[in-house]
Amino acid sequence: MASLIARYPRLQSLLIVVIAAATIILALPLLGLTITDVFSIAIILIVVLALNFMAGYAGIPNFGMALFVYIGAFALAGVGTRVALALVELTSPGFIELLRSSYPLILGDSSSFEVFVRVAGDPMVNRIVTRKVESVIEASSILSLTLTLAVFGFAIIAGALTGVLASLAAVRLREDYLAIVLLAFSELMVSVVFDQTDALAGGPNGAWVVRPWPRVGALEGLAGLLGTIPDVLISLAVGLAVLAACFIYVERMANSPMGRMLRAMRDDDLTIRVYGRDVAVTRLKVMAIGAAMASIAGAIYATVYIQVKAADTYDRVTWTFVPWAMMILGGMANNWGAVLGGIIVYLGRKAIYYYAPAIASVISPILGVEASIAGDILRAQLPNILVGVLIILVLYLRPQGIIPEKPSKTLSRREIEAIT
Amino acid sequence: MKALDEVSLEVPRGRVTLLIGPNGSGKTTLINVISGVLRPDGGTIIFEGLDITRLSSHERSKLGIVRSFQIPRLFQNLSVMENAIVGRDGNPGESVARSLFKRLWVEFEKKAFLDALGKLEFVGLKGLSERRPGELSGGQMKLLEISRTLMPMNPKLVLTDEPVAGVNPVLAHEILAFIKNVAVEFGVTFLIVEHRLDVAVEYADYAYAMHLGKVIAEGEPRKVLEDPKVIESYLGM
Amino acid sequence: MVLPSPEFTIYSIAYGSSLALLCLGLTLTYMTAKVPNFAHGTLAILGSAITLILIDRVYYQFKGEPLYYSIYIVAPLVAFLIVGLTALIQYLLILKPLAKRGVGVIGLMIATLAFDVILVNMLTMALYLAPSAYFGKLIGQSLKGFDAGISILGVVTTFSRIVMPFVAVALAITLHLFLTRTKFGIAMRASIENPSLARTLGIDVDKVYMVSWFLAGGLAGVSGSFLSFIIESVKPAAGSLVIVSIFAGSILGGLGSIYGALIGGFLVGFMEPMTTITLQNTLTALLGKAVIITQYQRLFSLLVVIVVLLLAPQGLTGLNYRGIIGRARRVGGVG
Amino acid sequence: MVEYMLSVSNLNAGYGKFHIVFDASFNVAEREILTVVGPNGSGKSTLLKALFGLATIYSGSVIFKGSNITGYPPHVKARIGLAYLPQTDNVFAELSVRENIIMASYTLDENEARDRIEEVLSVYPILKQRLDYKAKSLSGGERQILALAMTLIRRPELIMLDEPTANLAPLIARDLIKKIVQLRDELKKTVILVEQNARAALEVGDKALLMVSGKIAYEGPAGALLKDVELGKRYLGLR
Repeated sequence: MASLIARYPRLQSLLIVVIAAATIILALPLLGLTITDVFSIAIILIVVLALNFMAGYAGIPNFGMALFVYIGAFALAGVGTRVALALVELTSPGFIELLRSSYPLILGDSSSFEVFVRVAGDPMVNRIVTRKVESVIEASSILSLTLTLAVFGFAIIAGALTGVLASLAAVRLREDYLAIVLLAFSELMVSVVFDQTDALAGGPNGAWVVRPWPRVGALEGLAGLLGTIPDVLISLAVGLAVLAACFIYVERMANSPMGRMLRAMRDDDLTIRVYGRDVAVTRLKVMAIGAAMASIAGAIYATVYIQVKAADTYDRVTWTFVPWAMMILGGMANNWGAVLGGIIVYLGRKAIYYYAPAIASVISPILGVEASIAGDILRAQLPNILVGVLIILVLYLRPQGIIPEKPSKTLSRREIEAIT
Repeated sequence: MKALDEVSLEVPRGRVTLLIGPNGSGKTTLINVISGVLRPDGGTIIFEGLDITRLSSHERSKLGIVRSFQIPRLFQNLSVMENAIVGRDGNPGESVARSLFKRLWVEFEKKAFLDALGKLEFVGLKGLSERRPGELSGGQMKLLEISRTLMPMNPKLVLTDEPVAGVNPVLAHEILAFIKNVAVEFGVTFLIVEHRLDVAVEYADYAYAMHLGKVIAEGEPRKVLEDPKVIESYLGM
Repeated sequence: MVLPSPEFTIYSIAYGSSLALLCLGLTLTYMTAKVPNFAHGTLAILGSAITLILIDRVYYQFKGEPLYYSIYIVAPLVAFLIVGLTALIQYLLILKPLAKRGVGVIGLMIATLAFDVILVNMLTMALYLAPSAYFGKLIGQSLKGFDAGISILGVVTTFSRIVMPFVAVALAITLHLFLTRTKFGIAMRASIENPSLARTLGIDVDKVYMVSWFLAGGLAGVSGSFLSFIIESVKPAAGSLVIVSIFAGSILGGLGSIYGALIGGFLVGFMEPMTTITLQNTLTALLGKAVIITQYQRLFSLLVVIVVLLLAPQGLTGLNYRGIIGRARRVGGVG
Repeated sequence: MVEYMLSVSNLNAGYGKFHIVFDASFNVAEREILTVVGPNGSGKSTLLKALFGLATIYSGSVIFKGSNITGYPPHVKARIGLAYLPQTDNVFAELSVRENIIMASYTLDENEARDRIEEVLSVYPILKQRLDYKAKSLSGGERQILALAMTLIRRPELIMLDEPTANLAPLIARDLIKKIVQLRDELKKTVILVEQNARAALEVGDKALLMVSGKIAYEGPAGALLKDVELGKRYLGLR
């Protein structure tokens, strides 16, 4: 096999195309993709683009992406809920008192401060209060707009700060140290700090978020025309818009002198130092921007998947490992490749998920397990196993990915012709 | 043992200065000290009247001190053109914000591009500017690296470690002629460590010979090479 | 400050000993493949799972009988072999061919992470689907109840906690003798230090590296086997947290010395629970109400990673002790 | 036709894309010291590495005792009687002297290894006193002797030494050169000695090559080159 490929290099590309085609065909039954699928693809693509910016272009082996995505979700679950409560209390004083009298058993002996802690920290309080708060916020376009700005502002700033903090210890060291630190920081923040501290955002039980979308002006009019617009549609629109913005951003960056310098730094950081560039500072800037992008993605994701559980939902496989697979398959340091790889892997995983019960019905009699149980387990584990295999195969067969890296197009053909 | 022992030397501006000496005489150490990779235990380094002894490597690079490596260190996934143009520092398009607005850097980029193209043309690599370094021959890699050392905004002192090692004799002459030409035309100062003395001697304006961490002779290159002390240092006991 | 109880100290020593073996293995593979193996934590969990299965299929019947104590020999041995082979497969099937194809450090690291994900998910699947004789289902079971109790000088503890440190010391001594007294062991050190010189002397460096990986996996298996009695429950996903402590110990040890790894691993493993519990008891005493912080124990490892990388990235073995003492003297002299 | 120990013709070699040795041709007879001199960067070391298979050979041939070994990999060359002593990293610094010697006898069976270690230690008694020291604690000269001893354990016929006296103090270097003469006179080995220290090396050589800029500028008796009044200039490639 390997020697055959060595003899006919074109076979590699052919093989990749066949694999891609097979994936899409397998995914055909799913082509009645739901809106949430399209939404999820948009979100994961933002994460892949951010990862590609950090790892593909700048050569930072970010094995801690999940944390940055979670920070965005935390902006809603941990911060947004409390900001919303504060907004409501400020605009209609006595709201907390009202809550307390409505739920004497749960909130009766809590001080106002404790209510603020418990609104995101205690599952029961969280459950009842968020819906009540949401109904007040929903009714006011000013309140919901304020909440949106607060939540996304926090997501961007906290995401960027976390990106800097996470990499600070190893930013001057070799890339393997950087990978270890990013993985360790992310794992411990998500699975220990956030998952074990109820007061932050519900700990292992998670917290429900207050959906922040403003119902302003045109939207209200539209709502009148169409009936109510489901939140998921707004989230989808925002997700697609942010995806487009991120794509334009990273693509412009990639085709600017900055992109070229990042690729040079990735190839040989010592030499780029000799040419007067500060590697540590550049890495920190890239970490801040990439992490902020991932954080925005996490925040938008939480507007649809409104119960935010740290370790459970924002696990390293879904948010670190799968994006890596998408990027490697599509082609590192190529934004179009990242998008293509993202779509293929998403659909592929979906297809396996779809076919898992069929596989389970075959193997369950052999193992003596109930078909439905086997199906559930296959659904959960098989896609991950195949993604792992995919990464290794791509690295072996076509390390440059489907669409290989290209020079940074800082000047167009016409511009070059004009000056030469 | 000290790699460098009370070394004092002056490198004349806009000239090609040759640094020679047998193995272990301290030449590369000297280059490392001047470029800021190593710190001296004592003494001072004055560059254009400025004491740079305590400056870091990338600060010195900003003053116009550039170096090349014995084995060319090229960016393997960048094209030949990109390898050259990335040598230009101070590009406004290398800021995370300004890079997004092409009009803020396009003029600078155009100038840098033309400059890089000129340098590549000069060394005969223009036709290969879209290739990757891996597709070049050894001599071409050397040429590309030397043209990159000339790309910074204001290259004043270029330190090169064996620019013609592993290069065929014809190309070796071309490379050194190119260096000489740049020195004459652009007033760039070169300090060259080179072992191919037969070739190098033709293009250098001045020479220093080192042995066991000390400067043992200096002056007109041919005279230095014929200095009995220098010959002795090469021949050994 | 409220010092931990003797029982807890014994627990910490046992935990430190098992982490020392894990760090030793990680460092061994790091020195041969020049890449950190992100799957090393899961290799340990595989050792735990093997112990769980052995108890579920066979040993539960002997609980309380003298024969039961053979679990402390059989389980680590079986784990040594199976996990050793798994690590060997990882090296032969993934790292070696990819390195040969010229895949860079980042590619190799993500490949070890890929292997980790494959291993975790296969293990999860196996623990869900494998028929279970005793537990009903294997996933997430605790083996704490299957650790024989023992009382020494009035201190009540468990058999695994007493045995683990001795096993670790015995293995460390054996490894030391292997590396210094046998021809193959010396060849291993030689191949790690200078593979090209080793090759010219006719040493089969590939074989040496294969043995390193097998040993590293085997030690992780033994370690995981004993850990299975200590940890709350056997969950494949826990490997991604264990790996942080392994990295902490190895980085503290310098990532380039197997003796450094032993010391670094033990220090991190021993100090992590001891510091946490001391802090917890002290806070409780100070505040006058129960404070629980043990769930944050592993943050100690993260702290070690960060502090070591910021202050002395070469770790304990890379430090220039003479320089530090010299500097201290000079500072002292001036002061 | 005389049967040479080693016969090299029209050898072109270098590293990957860096062509360093041009058209080298020469012969080495049995029990002879061939001294290769030339300024640094002239391609001496590369020539040696090419002979042993560590540098790329583009064209030409290497005949060892009548058989063409041009393309053989280093470990095969080591097995058929060639030995190469690199200039640096030629001992395991972290291993003790004893362990280093054990590694050198790695491929031999136990009895044979014991005999040969015994033999080599009797040639270099200084190592006997240092057996349990780490190699990195040895002085430069002792280190080179250890490296030489490690090479001898495999009983090679042709020993290629790459600047063994580099970075040694003059007295110690002279001592080492004596040990190299001993290789020829007492142990009956053929030696190719690459040296920058031209005078000392030429004094002991039977035959000499002078390399300048990758080409052989002189091939002939070592004594004649040594007496060459213009040696200095020739050496530096000025004539």
